Amino acid sequence: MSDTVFEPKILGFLCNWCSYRAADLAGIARIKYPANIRIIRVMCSGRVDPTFVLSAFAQGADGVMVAGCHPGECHYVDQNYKAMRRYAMLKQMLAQMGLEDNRLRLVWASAAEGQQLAEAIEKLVADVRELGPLNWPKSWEENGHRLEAIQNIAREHAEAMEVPQ
Amino acid sequence: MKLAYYPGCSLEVNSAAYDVSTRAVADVLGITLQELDDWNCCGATEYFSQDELTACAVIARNLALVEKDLDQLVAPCAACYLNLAKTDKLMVDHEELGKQVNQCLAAGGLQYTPGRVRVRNLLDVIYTDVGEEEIKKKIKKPLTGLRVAPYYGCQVVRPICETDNPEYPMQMDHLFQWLGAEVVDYPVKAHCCGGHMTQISEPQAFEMIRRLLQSAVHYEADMILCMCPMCQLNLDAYQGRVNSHFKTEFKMPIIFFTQLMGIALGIEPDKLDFGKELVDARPVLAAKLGAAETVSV
Amino acid sequence: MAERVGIYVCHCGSNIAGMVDVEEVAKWAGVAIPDVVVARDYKFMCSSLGQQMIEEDIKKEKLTRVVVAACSPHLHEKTFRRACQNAGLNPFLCQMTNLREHCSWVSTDRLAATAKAKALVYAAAERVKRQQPLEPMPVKVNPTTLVVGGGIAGIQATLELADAGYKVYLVERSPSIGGHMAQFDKTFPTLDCSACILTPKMSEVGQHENVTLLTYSELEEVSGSVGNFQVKIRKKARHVDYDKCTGCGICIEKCPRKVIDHEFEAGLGYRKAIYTPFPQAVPRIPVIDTESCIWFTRGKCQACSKLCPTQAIDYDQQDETIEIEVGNIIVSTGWNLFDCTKLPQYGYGRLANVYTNMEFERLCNAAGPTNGKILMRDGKTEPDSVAIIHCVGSRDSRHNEGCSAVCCMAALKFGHLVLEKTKAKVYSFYIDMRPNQKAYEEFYQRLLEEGMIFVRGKVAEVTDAARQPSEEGKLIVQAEDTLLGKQQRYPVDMVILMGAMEPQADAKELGLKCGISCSMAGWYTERHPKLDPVATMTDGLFVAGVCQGPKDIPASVAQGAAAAARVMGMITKGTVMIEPIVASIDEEECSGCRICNNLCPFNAIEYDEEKGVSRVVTALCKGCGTCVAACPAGAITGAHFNNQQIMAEIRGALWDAAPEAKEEPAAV
Amino acid sequence: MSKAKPKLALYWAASCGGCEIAVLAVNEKILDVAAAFDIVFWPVAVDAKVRDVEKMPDGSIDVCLFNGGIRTSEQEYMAQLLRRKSKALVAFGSCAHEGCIPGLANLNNREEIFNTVYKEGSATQPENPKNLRPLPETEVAEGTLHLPVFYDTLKTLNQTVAVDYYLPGCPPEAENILAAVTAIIEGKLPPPGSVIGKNTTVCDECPRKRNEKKIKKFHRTWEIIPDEETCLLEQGLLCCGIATRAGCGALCPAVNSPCIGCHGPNDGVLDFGARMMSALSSVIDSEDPEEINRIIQEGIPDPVGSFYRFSLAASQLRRKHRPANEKSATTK
Repeated sequence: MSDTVFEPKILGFLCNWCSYRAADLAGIARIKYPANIRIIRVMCSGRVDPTFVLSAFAQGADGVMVAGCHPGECHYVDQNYKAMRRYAMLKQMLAQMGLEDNRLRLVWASAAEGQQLAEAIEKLVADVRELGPLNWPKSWEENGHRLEAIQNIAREHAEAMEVPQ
Repeated sequence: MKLAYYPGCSLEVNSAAYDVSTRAVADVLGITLQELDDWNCCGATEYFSQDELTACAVIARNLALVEKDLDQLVAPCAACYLNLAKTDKLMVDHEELGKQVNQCLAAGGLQYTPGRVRVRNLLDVIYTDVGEEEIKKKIKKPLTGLRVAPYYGCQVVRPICETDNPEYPMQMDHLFQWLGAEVVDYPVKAHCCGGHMTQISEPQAFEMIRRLLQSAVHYEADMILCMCPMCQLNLDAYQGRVNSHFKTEFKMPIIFFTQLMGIALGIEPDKLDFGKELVDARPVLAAKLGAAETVSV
Repeated sequence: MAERVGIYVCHCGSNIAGMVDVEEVAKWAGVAIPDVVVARDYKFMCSSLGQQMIEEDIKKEKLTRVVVAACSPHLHEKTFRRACQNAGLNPFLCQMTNLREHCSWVSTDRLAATAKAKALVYAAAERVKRQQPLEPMPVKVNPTTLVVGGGIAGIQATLELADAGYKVYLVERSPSIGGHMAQFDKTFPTLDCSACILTPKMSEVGQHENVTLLTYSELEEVSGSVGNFQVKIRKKARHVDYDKCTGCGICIEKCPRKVIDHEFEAGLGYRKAIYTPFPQAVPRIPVIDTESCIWFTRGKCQACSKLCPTQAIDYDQQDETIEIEVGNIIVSTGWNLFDCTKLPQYGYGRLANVYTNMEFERLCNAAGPTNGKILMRDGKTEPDSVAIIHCVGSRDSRHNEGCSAVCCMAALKFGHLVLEKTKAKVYSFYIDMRPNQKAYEEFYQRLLEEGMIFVRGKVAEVTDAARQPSEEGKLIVQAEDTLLGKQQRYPVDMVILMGAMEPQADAKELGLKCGISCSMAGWYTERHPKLDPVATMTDGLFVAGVCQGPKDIPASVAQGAAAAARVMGMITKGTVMIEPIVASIDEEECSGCRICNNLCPFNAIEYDEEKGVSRVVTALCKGCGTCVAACPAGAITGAHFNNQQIMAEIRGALWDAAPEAKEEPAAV
Repeated sequence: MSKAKPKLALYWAASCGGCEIAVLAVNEKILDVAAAFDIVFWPVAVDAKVRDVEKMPDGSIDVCLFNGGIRTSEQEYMAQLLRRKSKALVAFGSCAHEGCIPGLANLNNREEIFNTVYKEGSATQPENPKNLRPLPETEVAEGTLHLPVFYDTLKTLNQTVAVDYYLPGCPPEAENILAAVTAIIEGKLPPPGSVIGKNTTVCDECPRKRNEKKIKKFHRTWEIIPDEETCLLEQGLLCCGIATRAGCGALCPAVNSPCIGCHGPNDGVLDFGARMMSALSSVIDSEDPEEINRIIQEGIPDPVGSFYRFSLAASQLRRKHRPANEKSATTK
């Protein structure tokens, strides 16, 4: 494990109009960035439900990016401001849950900003790589005594039942 | 209202009238001015042209001296105000500079968090914080019949100008309208007084001073009101030289706006340090405000 | 029943295959992803052969879902949706995933790119299984159109539509149509008389059988959506009966109350308390200015009422709100002049002979207050010298960052008029000359020849503070001539400030009513700055003229006509298809908490007080999904982007991420 | 011979016991329950031993009302046992359903919890001068004594065993219990996996006047006395009624107190807290990131406690993240 480089898995929620097109542009311009990000298209950053972000972390993502049009330039007038507000709330909550600040990022990228988006992805990947794996589901595991203890109870009860009444 | 107070060197000597009248007016308006303990030079214009870090460090020391319970500092002198405000802004805008300045301050056991103290100019404090309503309540002797030319100069309105129009400031105009004076709307009120040109090239400096005096005379002002020791010095002390240079006969009293404001607020003229100006303002005041009892010549 | 998914991985020549092992991805997908029945790779999926392959598979393998792993959906989503439709599969059951722009082209490591491609395909497959068939919705288009704003752009749009045989309502706020153009004297660069070319169009509007003209009226409320808008318009009380008045003008002549005309005459002339803004006004029905009228202010007079031959004066008239139904709306609300007193260093409002450009238009207008004579404020003296200052309030970060586009040419026009009508010297103080349309540069050259003096530099101040006897009594323009590199003082008699064009003060408010957004500068935002310049983000709403951004008369006319053409396209088609990617509220689940009510910039969510539930007006919904994400009860569904679909996509994209904590076998 | 009465079991795991009281709060109707069912196991009220349950054939209990989350090995054992023995296992009350208040301890691990409870300086320390801690195994002369192992993470019932029905509430309201039990008696149960109750939110039952929402400042309950007519949320109070399943009759808003969300979310909602956060942040009335942050920080200092008061253990993240290098506290 220690001899392989940690390759974080990052999920990106990109809005259809600006940031997804910025990612398209990055491709067309052959700008390179790490393959760690997997992009999910939504119509607007305002569609990004905090549930999605939490779900990504709960399913093993090491980092999440939410990207939208620049404030004031939203295709849907001002819905990216709602994304901004949700992000602020989510960050606050996730800090309390022990998530490092650098694992979740909100990025504004216009359809012309392929380069900027690529850089933001690169930065996020680098930052998450530095933090190491998140592996949230591992937080739920109990230590090995759990199974042993239940079996103990089962065994004790079985033994007790064998005592003639 | 309580603010830290930075008098600066001019207000201790040649512009003592500004200091005396500022304190007197502040007292009436209910502004508590708490003078900085052990303040030092603001660096005038020279420090900044020599070395930015040194200048900032010297000036920031004053900011660091502002008591922890105060968050505003008022400096009546225009140069002091600008230097203090500029240093704070530089430290806020340039994090690295802020760190370096604080390293310098640390040598003296001091520390300053950029942006902690809001540096204010005196006119703005009176105009904005005290405000029209309060000021009008405190008028004892309206300045009816007196024609005044507010003169702003440069450093209070440029480059940092939070509340007034930097090209054509109006706060002092409004203030003296509230106080009952006739304010002349003369076009050179934010033009240059010549500054240190008096030391470098007298003819040029005299021409600049002449333009200001000429315009005030043209608009039939009785006196020019200053908010900067440098402006007051140039217009007042060099008026005689200007007259002989241009063969003119200016006899325009140049006083600090706080002095005249003091009269309107009913402060004894003696307590406003009249008579230190070279072109005596008292005869005009006596004539216009009908007031032997107002101003003793 | 389990879905039958087909996966199609495109090589795109070597564009994808060069960095992603597409054969491997396809082979793996066929085995690893549940419900996949076909997984193929192909050189060019978008080729007709590629499409044919998909179509055949749909029929032969009875596919119920299709994933195409190729390029950006912005490029070929339509292609593959069509292919699916050809084979009888609802186009919304096809999902594209972007292996080219988002994977092969941006990656450098073949292994990593292939792994990423697998995750993207897995995500798309999980998503597509939950996609639902959707159908675009047809809506009938009402052939009547509303034009808001009766300047030249609105007039043009109105006439185009009316001449084509369609009914138009033209709403104008002031008592007459005509707009700013009616105030101008000449138009650049041809120097046609503005009134001569405008007034025929105005009267055409006034007389057109297809036009209902609603002047002195305001747009109050817009509801409904493309094809079927309901609009409330408030007709302000004119106090003159529209039907009885013949426009004879006796009332105006006899009205004893004279007031300064700040609107049409820009404060330079007078009008009566009962007035039409100008003699050629359309309609010629006057209005009473109740704030000035002696009867309304002091309860005396009634001269107009007594002398009106048709008893058309009605002091008791009230504002009236009417409701109309239209299919499309063209907004052409124009602009406002920058308040030049905001630049006190130029002395406007303080120095008598400093004029704004609109004042000067009136000053040199033959029908204006000086009968076209260029005179100073005293009304007698001709100026010996005139300074024209460009970019007053425009190209200025403190006021309007943008360029007002017309002032260079208007300044040249003024220069020409001054040179033509007086013996004065004319200076132009400019930052850059921008005569950038047909025959504009030639006009500039003409003015150079005519002797207009051009000084490149921004003016520092305009003052009356003379320094030399030669400056006494003059306005001195202080500016740096940047071509000479010198500060200069120019004593002149008259100064004209070329004030910036600004959005109407209530542009944002009107935009909100209709669902048009404003740029940072306050101009209405078009759907696309290059390719869709008169449409807006709200279907059925179009913009024309300066309200969309500063422009000159020809450009405004062109936009007016363009907007009309777009509307005619809609009318001719008869129905519009509405995208099915919209939100909907399950009324059973909605508890009427009203969280969503305020979230829609298109006003697509309405609240039913009676039932206590919120509802999405499908035709207004743009499908952004913000309300879907915000609904605390999970009662709003976003078609094609619903929670199940996106959650499945997340699950698929993370198929290889840390597995869930292993549950040990039960011990009991 | 008359038809045998259906067999009923009740059990209490990690919870406060309020749910047990709630069963009794059906008042005299309890007699109907007693008459209709054969109560085979109910440690609080009926004398039956675990051993008796163990002896029952699998699936012989018709309905088991299980309240409380799973915090110890013993509770897990009981959950597994009752699952095996019962035809219908009902997660009864918020603790079994969503983890409830005990689930908020998922912001800490066992070590931190024990420190709070047993360490020097803690409230209970005077009773525990030697700083003793419960150990799973203690050797005494007679042999080894066992205590249940205390887990790091509290789990909900369905994170431990399969659950057939959920009866929400902290505790479930008497009339809802009765309705559920009646449904069981009459065999009119909803499809397995359902939450028994309505599928609207508390707003549906709340008579307050609601308007479009814009929030400039969140208040904590002690900061203001809210107007009794208008929506509490519009007054800046963190009312969870917008996201909380109806069924209680809007009890809390009726006494001028904001809903705290004990019934959990509606059907199809995966994460109660995420829904609350999304809804509330959407209506914050600001477009300035700094102001937004200030509004949130000043008004909602404890977002997890505010939005996941009842549902942290059932949320997608379930607990505070434990870094890989954190000592998984062994109890040896």
